[in-house]
Amino acid sequence: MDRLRDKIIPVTTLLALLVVAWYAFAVVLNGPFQRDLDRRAGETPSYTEFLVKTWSQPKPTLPAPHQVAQNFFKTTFQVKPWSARSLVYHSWVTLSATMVGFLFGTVLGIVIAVGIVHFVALDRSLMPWIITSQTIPILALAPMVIVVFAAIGITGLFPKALISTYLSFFPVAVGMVKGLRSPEVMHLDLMHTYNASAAQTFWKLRVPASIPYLFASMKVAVAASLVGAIVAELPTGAIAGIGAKLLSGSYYSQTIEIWAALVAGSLVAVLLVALVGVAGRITERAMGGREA
Amino acid sequence: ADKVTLQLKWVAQGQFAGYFVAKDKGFYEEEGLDVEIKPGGPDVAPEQVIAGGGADVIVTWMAAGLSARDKGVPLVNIAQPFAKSGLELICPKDGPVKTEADFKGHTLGVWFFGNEYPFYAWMNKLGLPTEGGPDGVTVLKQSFDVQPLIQKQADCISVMTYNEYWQAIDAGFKPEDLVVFNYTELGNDLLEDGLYVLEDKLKDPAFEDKMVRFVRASMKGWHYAVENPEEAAGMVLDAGGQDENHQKRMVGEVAKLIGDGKLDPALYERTAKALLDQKIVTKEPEGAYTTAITDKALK
Amino acid sequence: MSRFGISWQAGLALVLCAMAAVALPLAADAAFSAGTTVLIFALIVLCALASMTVASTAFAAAILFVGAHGAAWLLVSGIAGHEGSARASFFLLVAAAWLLAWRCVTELVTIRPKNRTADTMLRLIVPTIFGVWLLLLWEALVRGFGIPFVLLPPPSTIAVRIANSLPVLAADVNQTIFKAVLVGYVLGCGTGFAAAIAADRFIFLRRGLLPVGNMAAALPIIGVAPIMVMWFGFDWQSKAAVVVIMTFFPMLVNTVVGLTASGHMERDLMRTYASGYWQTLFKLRLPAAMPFIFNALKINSTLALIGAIVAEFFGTPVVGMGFRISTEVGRMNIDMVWAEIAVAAVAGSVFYGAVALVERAVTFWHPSIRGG
Amino acid sequence: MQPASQAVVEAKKLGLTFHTGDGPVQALSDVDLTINKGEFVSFIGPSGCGKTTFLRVIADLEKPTSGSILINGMSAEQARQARAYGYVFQAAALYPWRTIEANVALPLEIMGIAREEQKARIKRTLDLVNLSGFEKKYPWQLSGGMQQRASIARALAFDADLLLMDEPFGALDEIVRDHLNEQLLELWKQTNKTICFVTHSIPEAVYLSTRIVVMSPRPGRVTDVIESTLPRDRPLDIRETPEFLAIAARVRDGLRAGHSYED
Amino acid sequence: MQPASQAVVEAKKLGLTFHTGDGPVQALSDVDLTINKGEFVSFIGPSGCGKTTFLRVIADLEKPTSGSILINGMSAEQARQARAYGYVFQAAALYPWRTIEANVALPLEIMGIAREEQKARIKRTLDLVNLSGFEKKYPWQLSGGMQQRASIARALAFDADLLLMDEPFGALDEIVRDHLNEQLLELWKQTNKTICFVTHSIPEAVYLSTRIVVMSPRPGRVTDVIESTLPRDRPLDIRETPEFLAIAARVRDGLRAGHSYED
Ligand SMILES: Nc1ncnc2c1ncn2[C@@H]1O[C@H](COP(=O)(O)OP(=O)(O)OP(=O)(O)O)[C@@H](O)[C@H]1O
Ligand SMILES: Nc1ncnc2c1ncn2[C@@H]1O[C@H](COP(=O)(O)OP(=O)(O)OP(=O)(O)O)[C@@H](O)[C@H]1O
Ligand SMILES: [Mg+2]
Ligand SMILES: [Mg+2]
Repeated sequence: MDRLRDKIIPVTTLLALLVVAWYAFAVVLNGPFQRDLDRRAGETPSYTEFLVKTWSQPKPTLPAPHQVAQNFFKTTFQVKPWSARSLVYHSWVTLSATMVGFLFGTVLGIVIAVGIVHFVALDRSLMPWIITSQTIPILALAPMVIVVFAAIGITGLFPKALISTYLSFFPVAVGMVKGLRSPEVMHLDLMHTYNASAAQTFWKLRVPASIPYLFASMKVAVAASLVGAIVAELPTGAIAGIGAKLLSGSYYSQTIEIWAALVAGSLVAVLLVALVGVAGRITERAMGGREA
Repeated sequence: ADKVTLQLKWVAQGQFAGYFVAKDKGFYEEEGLDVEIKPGGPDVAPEQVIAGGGADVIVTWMAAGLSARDKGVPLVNIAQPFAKSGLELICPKDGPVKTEADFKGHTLGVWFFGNEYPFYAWMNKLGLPTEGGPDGVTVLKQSFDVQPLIQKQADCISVMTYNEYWQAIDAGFKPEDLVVFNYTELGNDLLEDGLYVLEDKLKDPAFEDKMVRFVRASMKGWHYAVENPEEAAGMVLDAGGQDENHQKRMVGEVAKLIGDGKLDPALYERTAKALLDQKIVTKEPEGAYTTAITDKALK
Repeated sequence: MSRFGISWQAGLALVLCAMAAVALPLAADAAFSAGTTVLIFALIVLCALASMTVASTAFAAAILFVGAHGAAWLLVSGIAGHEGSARASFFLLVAAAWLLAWRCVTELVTIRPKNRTADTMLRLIVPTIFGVWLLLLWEALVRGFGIPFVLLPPPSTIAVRIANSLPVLAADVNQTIFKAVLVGYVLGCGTGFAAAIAADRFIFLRRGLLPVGNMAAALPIIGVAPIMVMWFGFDWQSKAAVVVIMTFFPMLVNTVVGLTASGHMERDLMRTYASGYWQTLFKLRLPAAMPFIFNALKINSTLALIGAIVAEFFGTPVVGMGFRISTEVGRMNIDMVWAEIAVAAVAGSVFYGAVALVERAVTFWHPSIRGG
Repeated sequence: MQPASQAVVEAKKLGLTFHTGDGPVQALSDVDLTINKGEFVSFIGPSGCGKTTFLRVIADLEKPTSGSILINGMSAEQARQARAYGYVFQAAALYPWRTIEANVALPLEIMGIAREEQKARIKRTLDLVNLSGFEKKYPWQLSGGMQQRASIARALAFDADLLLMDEPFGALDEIVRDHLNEQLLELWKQTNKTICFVTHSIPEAVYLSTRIVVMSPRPGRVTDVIESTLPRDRPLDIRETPEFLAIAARVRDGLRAGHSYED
Repeated sequence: MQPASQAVVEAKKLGLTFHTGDGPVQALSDVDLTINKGEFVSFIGPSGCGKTTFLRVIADLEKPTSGSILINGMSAEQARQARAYGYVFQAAALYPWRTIEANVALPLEIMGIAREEQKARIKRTLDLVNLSGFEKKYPWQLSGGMQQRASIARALAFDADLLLMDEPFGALDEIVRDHLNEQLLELWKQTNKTICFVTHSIPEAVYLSTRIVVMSPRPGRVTDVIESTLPRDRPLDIRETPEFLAIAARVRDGLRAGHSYED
């Protein structure tokens, strides 16, 4: 896999640059408060002392990378992975809801797209409302959804996955409507001359033609799904999951913990998007795809 | 055992130590109760949860409770563990605000989501408009931490004595660096954490009896927590609380606010009046509390 | 031709009517007079029968339209004030009326009007009927089952609330949409696009930026919003920053994919002209990428709105749609919450519609627009 | 007039106008034409005169805006639904995600033909167009002419009674073209198919057809219909006979009349 | 051998192998060919013999896997960057979002030619291919032949010294073809361009060329190079002269030799 090796250098370079910028930002953002502190304490630290101080505040505005890394390392590797203090545990909780939600969302999105492409009545009546559905601020509804489900005794994975589904079906639906309608007119005409049924045209022409659109939308959808799962974890009382970590971190201004959780969330996201990407590439290769 | 579901106003923390203790130490069990404690969060309105049938009893602030009652959720206060208010407004000493007279033209951080009523009542009393401008104050909807103070986005921010105040201290402010406006000391306090149930359920004697036992056990838990803050903090942590030191301190601070559990009618009147003045409730609330439960429970 | 004969919707509606007749009365208390009850039954049964016998599609649709909505109107207005008293019969009739409306829509979409205005009208009527029924069902269920209004208010009270709070809503829309959303959307889509071009231009960046972009995309708003408030202050700028972050990634991904969408021969053609990178980009690859780019613009138009509103759940001045939603939940003014949601939905749909219109104009050549 | 049972294609006063952004384009006007079972009819005419459009109307891919068309006595739509014809497009229109083999198999899959039979037909038709050995290649791995041949194989595998072919041999060299011309004639004689064939080559049209329809553009219409007097059996060297050359000359004259540039 | 300054295309032992999923395909092998300035060279051969591939190598669209190629004494890449040639593809390759006019304008825009000049050239070349009146149409609104003509116009508007044309007249009828053949010859005589021309029509190849390269497939190679003895001035009826027919016969023989089916 030299493709992988090709990636490592650029990614690390870019990350290194980010880290440097991050340290600089940490000074800029933590600086004013540190100065206030020093002034109240009547100290006048040297320049280097000041730098080090801005990078080692217990509750900094922007924690320095090494602070986040330490916390991340501690909560990932130095505690049992299934304990409530472990980021692995929280990531897993979120990941499972994300995957279930993403699965439902993708299926739902495809089903809706198929309906819209095949039935004029659906195209005309459903599409505007699907769009409307996405303009409803989900975080406003999430608590109500969770409350309603909790009232009828459903808690845990399912309500969270539902929110994920809600966020992730839309990109898939929009992308697939486009993709399923993307075949060349001549290719459709060909099917027409065979008097192919709608199902045959669908499977033999529309589906293969929509594959690039599907995977592009699925990448967006899986990220949206993760956001959904995290958002849905907030009103459940901050018990488990990356969302819960973020929330409890923010109650106590534990910025370092917040950032560690953010890093965990991002890693999960990268993992998911990469998985979708690999699946996409495999599919394309299997379809005789030509190098772009 | 009889099942009771308690919906908290916020996440598991020292603020609710009494209930966790009562559950952990088996006080509920002794009363024949099986209590489930549901933590809340920033977007969970306990009033909504109880209206939806998701809880039997909730912890909320009187102002929010009365407001919900006005909107058609017939909540009734059955006990008031918090006798005093923990709400404060703090400002850095080197900032522009030192006394109430300095508020004019400055930005004040306030919590919303049902926690804003005491602030508006206070400003009402001071005669300060809250729409900004040089003669009024600019209100900032504040997050549940002390960042606005650190970032200097607000000149003063809201804190709870038992929680965010200590975050400010942790962040490097010393007590002498801060100007503190304590709502209780200024006589502006509105009733905070109380226990509320739905009025029609209370008509059922079996439910009433359940609540009597619940309140009794809960207050027992509170008294235990007040006496053993360290141990109580441990139980909070077991229930999902975060940050050990912080929880210990919180239980200690909360202990200072706990009363005998009975509602003080004078405070109730003040709360009701403040809400009426601000037109948060449209009509004088009636039957919004009962002393029947505490009378039976706490002899 | 095949117009005559039993449509399953109308048939089923008749069956439901029969069941409803057995299960009378409609409500436990005196919500419906005998006259109203008879009228409702008559409307549904007669329209269902008539729709199966008249010859013209348009006429049948009109009859169904009147029957379905007349009956629904009587049912919903009758139950108002008697919440929670509805019995099975009530819901059966609601379902029957809904089936007629469904039938009405299926009839309507088969009409191919000759002139343009009639066609546009039809295109508007169909989704409107769908939406009206969404609201009617909501109203009927909430009132019929007597769901507490603090959990879910019926659309009618939301409408009243909207009418009564126009100035507040206007101020919120101004704060959230005209400042945070628009600025954030333009910046987010712009930077996403620029990043995609940069990634396309420099292999090094493409390999590095995409994975890092993925990470940024997943930064959940909940975590980002407070940080943005720290960095950009509590006014709309921080919300715009959140919107930028949310809209960046979809734009990046779609543009990168879109840039590979041009055909091989088309690209070879450009090579034969020794066309420079930028020329190939502007003359071939960007036009070919447009369907993908618009895909992102459309997805982002809704994401931007969600992002801005959610970001306002954190530090804000006391105005804005997100602020209003979170505070009014705390105050148990759920109807106000829904009023804001309704306004958000309308604004979002208009936004999306505008983008879709531009898309039609720009990618007129794409098979999906040309017809396929 | 022939008895209706014999007429495979019957166009009456057929007209078709496209509405484009800058005004209407009359692609066909007043086309009257009857094609009987077993005929081999070639269409020839300047580019843009409506040959493709006429084939598309027969195939129910365009709806005429005036006049009527009947296929086997049915409407064009019914005929399409009865899978009455095979169509070779002017461009190859192969699906890029299918191998050559799978492209040829496409119509067979759609008609639900058994696997074994599919395999046999694919082999036979690919042999016919001389593409054996390329079964597993993807379209973009073939040359232009090979793609066109694959698309011919696809239409032949279909095996319908009516074949509509739009410049099928345009991208092929003379030798292959001769070869395929012979093969096509052979097939036609054996199976008694009806074939509508668009071409630009006058010799090809004369060699293959029983009737040659000459069209002219703006608006597209039929200007001449030439009956061939050649026998059914046609060796390649019939193309040098005076009879053949006479017909070819007549076609050329008809064609030239429809053109605007005469020097 | 000619002096190097004269050679426009110089291929030495050129070979190209494609690597596909199921093994390598040798598209070109051991091609030695020098084309001098002002020559008109036609390539003819069975489909799949590597004609397109050879043109693509000249155009620097494929890299040879062995041997070398020089264009105007430069490498193929340098020549491409110097915009040494115009290319007409086997398929039209028009951009669907541009009108015909704008499609023809494309190379001119890229080369930064002034607006006025662009307009003049577009008008001239569209007239040449008889497409005036269709300037504002989109490609999908044109017939196949018209699209092909638009793509020829695009290459001619470019006005490079070397023209690479891959079956440009494949989709055109005889009359238009004759007309365009004459026009192309005229252009060539006047401008002294060098033209590489792929065709399947033997008469066309003979009529146009100063040299005819016959190729054969598997692996693609040059089997015969025929110098034309026809004069530079060629009226259309030169095609009936014995000299012409003799050359045509030789080409046909060469072509037939490369084919597998002889009956
Ligand atoms: N989809 C369309 N929209 C608008 N005009 C069209 C469309 N299709 C074809 N035309 C026009 O109709 C006329 C006839 O086109 P048609 O494709 O039938 O020509 P043709 O005889 O097949 O030509 P060729 O030999 O070049 O393929 C042309 O003038 C063309 O511009
Ligand atoms: N991209 C490719 N990948 C693999 N094989 C290819 C590719 N392009 C062409 N070939 C193969 O190379 C050989 C020569 O192809 P080329 O396109 O040069 O033929 P041609 O002489 O132009 O034929 P035609 O007259 O049919 O256009 C063919 O066998 C073809 O299958
Ligand atoms: Mg055509
Ligand atoms: Mg070729």
